[in-house]
Amino acid sequence: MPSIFFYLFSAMTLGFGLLVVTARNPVTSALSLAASFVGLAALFLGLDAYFIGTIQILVYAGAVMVLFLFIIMLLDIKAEEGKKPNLPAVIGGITLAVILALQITTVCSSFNNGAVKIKDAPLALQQAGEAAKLPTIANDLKAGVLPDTKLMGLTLFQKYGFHLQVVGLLLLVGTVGVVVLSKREKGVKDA
Amino acid sequence: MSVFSVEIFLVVFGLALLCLEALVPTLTRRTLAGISIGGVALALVLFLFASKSGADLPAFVQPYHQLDTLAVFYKGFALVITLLVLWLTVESSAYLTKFTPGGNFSELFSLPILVCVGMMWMASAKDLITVFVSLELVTVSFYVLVAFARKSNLALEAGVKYLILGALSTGVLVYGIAWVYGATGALSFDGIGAALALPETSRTAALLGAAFLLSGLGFKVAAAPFQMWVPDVYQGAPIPVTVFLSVGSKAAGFVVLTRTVESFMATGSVIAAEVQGLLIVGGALTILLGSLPAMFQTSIKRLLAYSSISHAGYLLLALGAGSARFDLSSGGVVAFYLATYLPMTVLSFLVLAILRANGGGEDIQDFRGLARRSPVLALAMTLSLASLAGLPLTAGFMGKLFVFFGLVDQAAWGALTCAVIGAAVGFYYYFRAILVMYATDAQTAEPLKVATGTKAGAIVLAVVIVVIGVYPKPLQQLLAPVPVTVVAH
Amino acid sequence: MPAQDAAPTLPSLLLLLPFFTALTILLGHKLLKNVSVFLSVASATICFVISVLLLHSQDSNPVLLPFISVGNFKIAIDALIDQQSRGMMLIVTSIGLLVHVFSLGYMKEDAGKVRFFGALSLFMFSMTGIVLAGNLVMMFIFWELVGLSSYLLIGHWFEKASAAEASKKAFLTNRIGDFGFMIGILMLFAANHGNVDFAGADGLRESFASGTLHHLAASQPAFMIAAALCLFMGAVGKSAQVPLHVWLPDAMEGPTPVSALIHAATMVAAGVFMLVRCAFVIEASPDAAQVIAWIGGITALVAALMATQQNDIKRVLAYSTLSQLGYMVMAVGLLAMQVGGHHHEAGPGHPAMFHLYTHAFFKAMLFLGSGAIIYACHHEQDMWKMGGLRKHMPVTFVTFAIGTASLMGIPYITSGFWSKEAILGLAFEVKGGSPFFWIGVLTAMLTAFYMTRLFVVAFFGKPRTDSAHHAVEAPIIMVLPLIILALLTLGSVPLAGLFEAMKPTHAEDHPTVVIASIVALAIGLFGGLFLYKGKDKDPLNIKLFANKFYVDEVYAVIVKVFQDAVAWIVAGLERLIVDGIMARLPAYLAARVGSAARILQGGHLQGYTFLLGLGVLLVVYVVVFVLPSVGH
Amino acid sequence: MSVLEIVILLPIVAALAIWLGAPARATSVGSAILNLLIVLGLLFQFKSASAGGAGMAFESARVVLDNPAISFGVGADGVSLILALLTVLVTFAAVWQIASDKPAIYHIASLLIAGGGLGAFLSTDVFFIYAFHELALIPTFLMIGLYGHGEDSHRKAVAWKTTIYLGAGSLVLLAGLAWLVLEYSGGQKLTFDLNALRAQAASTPLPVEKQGLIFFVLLLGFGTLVSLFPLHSWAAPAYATAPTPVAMLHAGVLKKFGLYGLIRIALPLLPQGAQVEWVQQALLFMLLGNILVIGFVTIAQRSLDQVLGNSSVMHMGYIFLGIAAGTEIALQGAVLLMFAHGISIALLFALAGRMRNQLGTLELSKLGGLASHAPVFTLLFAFGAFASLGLPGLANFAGEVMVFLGAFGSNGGHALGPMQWTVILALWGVVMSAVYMLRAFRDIFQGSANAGLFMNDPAFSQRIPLILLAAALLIVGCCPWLLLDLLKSLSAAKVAVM
Amino acid sequence: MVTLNHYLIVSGMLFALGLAGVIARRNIIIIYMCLEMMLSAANLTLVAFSRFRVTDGLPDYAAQSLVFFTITVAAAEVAVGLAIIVALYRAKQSVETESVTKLQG
Repeated sequence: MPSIFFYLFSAMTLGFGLLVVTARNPVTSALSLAASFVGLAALFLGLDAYFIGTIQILVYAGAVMVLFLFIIMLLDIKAEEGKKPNLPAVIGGITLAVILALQITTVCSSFNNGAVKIKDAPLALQQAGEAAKLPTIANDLKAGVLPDTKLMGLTLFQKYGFHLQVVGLLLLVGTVGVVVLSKREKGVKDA
Repeated sequence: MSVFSVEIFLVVFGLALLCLEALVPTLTRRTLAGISIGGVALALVLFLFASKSGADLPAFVQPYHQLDTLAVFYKGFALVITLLVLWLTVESSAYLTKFTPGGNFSELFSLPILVCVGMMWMASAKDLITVFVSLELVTVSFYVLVAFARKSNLALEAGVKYLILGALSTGVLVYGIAWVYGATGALSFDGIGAALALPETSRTAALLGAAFLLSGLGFKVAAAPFQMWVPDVYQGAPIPVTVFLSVGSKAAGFVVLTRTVESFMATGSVIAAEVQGLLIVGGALTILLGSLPAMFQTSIKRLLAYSSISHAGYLLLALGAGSARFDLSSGGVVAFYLATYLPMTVLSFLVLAILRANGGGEDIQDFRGLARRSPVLALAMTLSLASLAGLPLTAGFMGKLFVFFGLVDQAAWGALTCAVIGAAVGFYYYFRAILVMYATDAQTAEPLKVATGTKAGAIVLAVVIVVIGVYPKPLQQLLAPVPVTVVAH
Repeated sequence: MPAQDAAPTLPSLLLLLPFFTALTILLGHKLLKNVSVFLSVASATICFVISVLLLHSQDSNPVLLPFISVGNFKIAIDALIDQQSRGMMLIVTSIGLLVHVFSLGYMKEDAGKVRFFGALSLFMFSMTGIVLAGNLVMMFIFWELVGLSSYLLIGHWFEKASAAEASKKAFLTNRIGDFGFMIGILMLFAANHGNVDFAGADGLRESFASGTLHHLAASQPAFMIAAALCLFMGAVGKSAQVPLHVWLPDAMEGPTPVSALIHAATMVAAGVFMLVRCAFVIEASPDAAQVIAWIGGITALVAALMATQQNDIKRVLAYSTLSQLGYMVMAVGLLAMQVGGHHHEAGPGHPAMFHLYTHAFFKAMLFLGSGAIIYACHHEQDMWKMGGLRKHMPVTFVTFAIGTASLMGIPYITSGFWSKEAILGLAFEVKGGSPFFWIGVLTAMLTAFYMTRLFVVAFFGKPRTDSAHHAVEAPIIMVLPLIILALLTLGSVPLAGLFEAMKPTHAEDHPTVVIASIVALAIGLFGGLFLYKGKDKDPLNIKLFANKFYVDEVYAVIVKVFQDAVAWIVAGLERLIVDGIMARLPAYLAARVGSAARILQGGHLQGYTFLLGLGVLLVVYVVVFVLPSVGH
Repeated sequence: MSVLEIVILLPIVAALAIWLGAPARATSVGSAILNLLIVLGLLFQFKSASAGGAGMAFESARVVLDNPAISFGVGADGVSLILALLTVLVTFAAVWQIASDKPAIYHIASLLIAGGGLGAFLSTDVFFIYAFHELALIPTFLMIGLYGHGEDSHRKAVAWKTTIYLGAGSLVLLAGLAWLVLEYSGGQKLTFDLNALRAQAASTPLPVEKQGLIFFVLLLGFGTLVSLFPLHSWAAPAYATAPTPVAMLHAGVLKKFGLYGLIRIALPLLPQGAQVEWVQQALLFMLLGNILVIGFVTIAQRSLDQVLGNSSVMHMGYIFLGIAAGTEIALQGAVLLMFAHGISIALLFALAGRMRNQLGTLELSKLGGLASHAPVFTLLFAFGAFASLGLPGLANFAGEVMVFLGAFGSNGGHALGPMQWTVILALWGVVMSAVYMLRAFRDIFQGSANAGLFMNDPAFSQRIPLILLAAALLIVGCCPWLLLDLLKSLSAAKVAVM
Repeated sequence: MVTLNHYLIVSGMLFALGLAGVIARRNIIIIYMCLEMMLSAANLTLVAFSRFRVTDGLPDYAAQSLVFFTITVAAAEVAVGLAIIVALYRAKQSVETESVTKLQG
């Protein structure tokens, strides 16, 4: 995608991210987190990771954010108006963040592969050999479109089927955990 | 029958147990405990046969799992510790009944089994994706387990702290994986090792990735400077969970760390020296940060937490300063050390649990007069503390000996000094507990009510400690580099 | 040879009999009360008989018992039988026997009688050991053992604080001497390649005559001087020479028979005996000999001066003993000077030994006499509280007179005269010996003076106290030894004929010497008579002498400083510095760091997250930016 | 199961039995006597069993680990046998004199310390030599911390100081041993077996400088356990505070472990190590600290337990002198001295303990005139006291004189090097020990009895162990060759210089 | 023209931003959001790398599947985490970090 969009969406991501960190009101934070994630999703698309981008929007900007908002509402958490922010923590956070960013940037600057322009790493769809077994995928490739989702699915279910099961187990454990942690004591009503 | 089928059996068994306790409310806790312990014990037996049989893994997991000596050892380790944890859960049921809503903690008999599976998969994982998913299976379950007794504010607080810091460390871990992948283009340990040996691999990028990755893992194994969560979480969590964390989770963390470090320090790796340096420096620091504050602790649980930090330090040193001079690779030494660490930790927590069950607290002073109240337990506890302190003729010494060998062999004098200081300070805080146990001015001298089975278990653990201490050969052979899965096909 | 076969049995009997007697008494004194007393006396008698038998045996050096043997290095308990040891043995056993007998009476009512006799036997054993010793280490062993027995006997009445202190003082002073003695032994041991025997092919004597040490003495005179003086230091302690003389007068706290046997006749003479045994060492280094002679001379003079102002009858005798020992030591030094580096056959007729013999008899008798007096006067020792005793105790009077005469050296009839002449003559002959000669003469005069004083004050005039008034002659068992000793004193010159060791060396004596000594005697004698005839209190009063030149006071200060001040300071510093640095500082640091590290565990989630982040940054910093530059 | 294994395990098993309820006194005394008899039996067989006393005897080994090769190997040469004899003698005396009203842990601790000592002395594997010594750490700690003299805070402090000091020392030692084993593994697999290590040392000796370094590390480690100046500040308070049996066993037996280690491990494996100039001079400096500094410190003490505690620190200096000299005579003297000092100090501590029980104080100023009440007691004490001030005829003298002779003659001839001057200064220490011992003896036993201080002689049954110790002093003192005959192995150890 | 570094730097900054929030905020829910931000930053890095490592003409989907798993796991974590936070709120009536400072030392 044109670099203008890249800058736009990165600005969006980072800007809303900043808002998440700074907003006094949790609801604001949650919403701006969603926005930031949308920007992130756009960046994913820019990297030709259409499936991941979609997932990002669906799962994160969608489900997870709703979950957050729901909890915020449920516990109806007030904005931190009265309290002034914990100053040392703020200062510490900022310093660390700055230093970290600097460190990463330095590394990037010395990272020779990092200078590769995106057009120098073209997707040569024709010569996609191994992956192009499935007829549909083969067709898409001939048509010169990246069958991202199909390839993703192929990888997931062919290569990482086992891991998929593990993650499923994980989600189950998560569910059980949530039940265990939030079930109320029988009879007892707690505020 | 292959080891993998044992794992599948455990998964099914765990899920079945979940359903069972959900669907059959009449099921008493005793039977539930019986079933789960029985199941895991069965799994352990099956596992022993499977590992002996030398049957290989099914083809479809072979790309992601290996069955080398370490893997087999750690899988067995996970099973054993799970078994012990379930037992401890039974022992500390009084506490759990008190602090769980409705006194219902039946999930504590099923979740550990799934955690166990996760650990077993971590033990044999061949690439970072497998590591990540199984690691997260373990971690997420631990979020639940730590906060399980949520009617106790401490447990809840521990849960929150573990959640936030754990999630943070996960983020660091993933970021590290990302960079390692970026630098090497590989996600499997072999691939990483191979790529690191190539000249064109970017050193700085690899180093950045390694730094983040090791930090993330360091958190799991309670290595400085990521140890700060350990005392709080160990103290707050229920005893069985604490044991599970300090032995099981630590072991799982170390097997991954071992694999990672082995790939980072593969022959010709461009970052080997840095990684080794980091391990040695971090190990020394961990020992100091673990043992020095321990001198001031009054809660046995917190004390043991700090001790587990300093032991993590020794483990890191073992990993970093392995010596090629004896039949144990540095990973082997780590495994050996953990094997010695298991019985002593479990034993000391067991005694603590028994005291709690008899109305005691977790303060050192609650051990006062134990020698009178139950000579056997006092002797067992003395042994385990001596072993933790690393006195010869107990299991704890052998591990320390190997570490010392490694350090001397690598001429890492600074780290050696720290190790000596840590051990010397250790004499102080472990012996404090011993002194209290034998003190004559106990308020209560009435004998402890200890079930025979419990007592027997304690004795067995004590015996194990001594046996490993005077006859380490079998254990060492278990870890000898020759793979267990020889021939067979 | 038959002599060799015969030899081991007799000496070993001589050595071990008293030992086992002592041991028996030690262990079984509860069971066999007075039996043990007679055991002790019996063993003394047997020993006497044996040493008489030995008189005519040939020289030999049999090994009695093994002691230490490592590789080629051997030290055994052996017996060196030669003229010197034969003579000394006779003195020791004969006087020992007499003292045993005397003690039967003297210690009759004493509660610790058994213990006393046990210690006596122990002493006999140790003394025999010294005399027989065939090597330096063995001599050192028994050297210390006589120290022990003297310690026990001085402290016999240990409830008395003064006795306890005196015994301690004696032992410690001797220890200081032995310190030097041991160094001397070590030096000879090292220089002679691990052989410290006297006799034998590569023994010391040969080695000095022609072997290694002979050359060493030539090449390394300093080493030899040091060795000789170190050995001498042992003698200084044992024979109570200046500056280690302070213990002997205090030793009079012990029962009088002990003073007679140990602190007059035998043990104190052991120093001289040892010096003569090791004469070859001293002779190898003339400078050392000079020093030794001076020490001896000074002791002789100073002690005599002190004696003139003592009132305790036993102390007078003690100081006279000191001064006579000074004579002997001086003689040793002088003879070595005369030999002047050239080796010569030591032993027969050494003037020092000669004086030792004669002195042993008459001084023992004087002490026993004083013992009889004290016994008679109900343990009164101040001579000014006596007087007129010649009527009450005639026998004692006569014998004491003989002893005094001999000590003064009444010409031609007393043994003391001959031996003193021998020494004075030697001093006269030796090149550069004139100062010693005059010291000798002066000492002789003083001797005559203070003995007259003692004699006059104690036996003439009227009884000054009623304890003296009611004094009666001691029982026969105590008088008998006196008589025998008196005979020996008179006869000890003719007796000398019995075996060469006692024969005076140089036949003719210079008229100057004789005249000088006679004049000295006369001055002293008449001066004493003139001053003290019929006096009730001491006309002259010289604080300096009465207070023994204040030596004890000075020593007391030194000891106090070292035992208390220095020790206290060192102890304080040790606690402060060593314990501080090695123990308390590390503990403190550990605690500090530990509690500092606890602050990290503040319990605040934000703090933890911050630390975690910081940790990550640090790790990144170290790994990415530090270690690569450090390299390996 | 070899006889030495029985000797080692007997006390430990007995201790366990008592902990699990066996009659304390009967069990401990019984096992002690049994052990005493066995060891005496071994002494008589030794010559025939060990090729005329030159080699090892009664050897046997059980492999415990392959690489690093560790095996529970036992065996005895003269040195270990003499120290084993010391151990069983002192153990017998120690457990016998434990009063019947004391808790069982007194017996348990004593037996464990004894077992540790025996194990350390009779093992032929560096690992177990080290390991068994540590067995005594906890019992000592507990006994001092719980049943020590003085008020609670004081004894706890002392217990901590002792334990951590010893613990740290043994850790340094462990590092040193690890280094040693690594250096001598000669490329192939590591071994802790002493004989194998000796073979290595003989075939491929290390460069002298490295030998010096390792020896120094070992010296620091072992030295701490033997209270080598300036690493000694744990010892005196520990012995002054510890309950009588522990004081007897620790000062008498266990303390000798460090010296044993130096003689048995350091000297044979690093023959030139001790002779490297800077090492030797450091050692000489330290041991003079022991003798002179601590000598003064001892003189400054005003209470018997302190005097004894410090004196036992001081006397270590002579043994170190023997080790520093490294000549055959000096070394054998050092071993003799170890035995002698063990017996004498144990005897003295036993008597001091009895005095403390009967009189309630050990302040010299408060005591006096006991000789008239308790002649036998006085006699026994005199044996101990005069032995420790080096009186001929009692065991210590033979050892000391051999050390002095051997050290002084170590470079042969007549040169007065640092070693010779050290010997001369050390000799002055003999005078010092006479000073404090005689003062103590005079203050306690001589003079007039203080009012209210009455103590009687021990009953005959209680005398037995004490008389045994005194007899040992006398016999060895008169016939040191009895023990020296067993020490051929030392001369075989090729450490002789002269 | 955009290079890999652009993405890396953006992700790095996002990661740092998240860390800053985690440290600076006292509201545990917001802390948790920031954690999610950090995870996503990591994901961005992964995707970027996978995109720039073209193997036979296609991006490396192994890395992308890791991203997929990360997202899933993150979701599970969020669920459990929020449950715990709810439990905390029930017990303490607060989701501020100040409410969890009992365990210390």
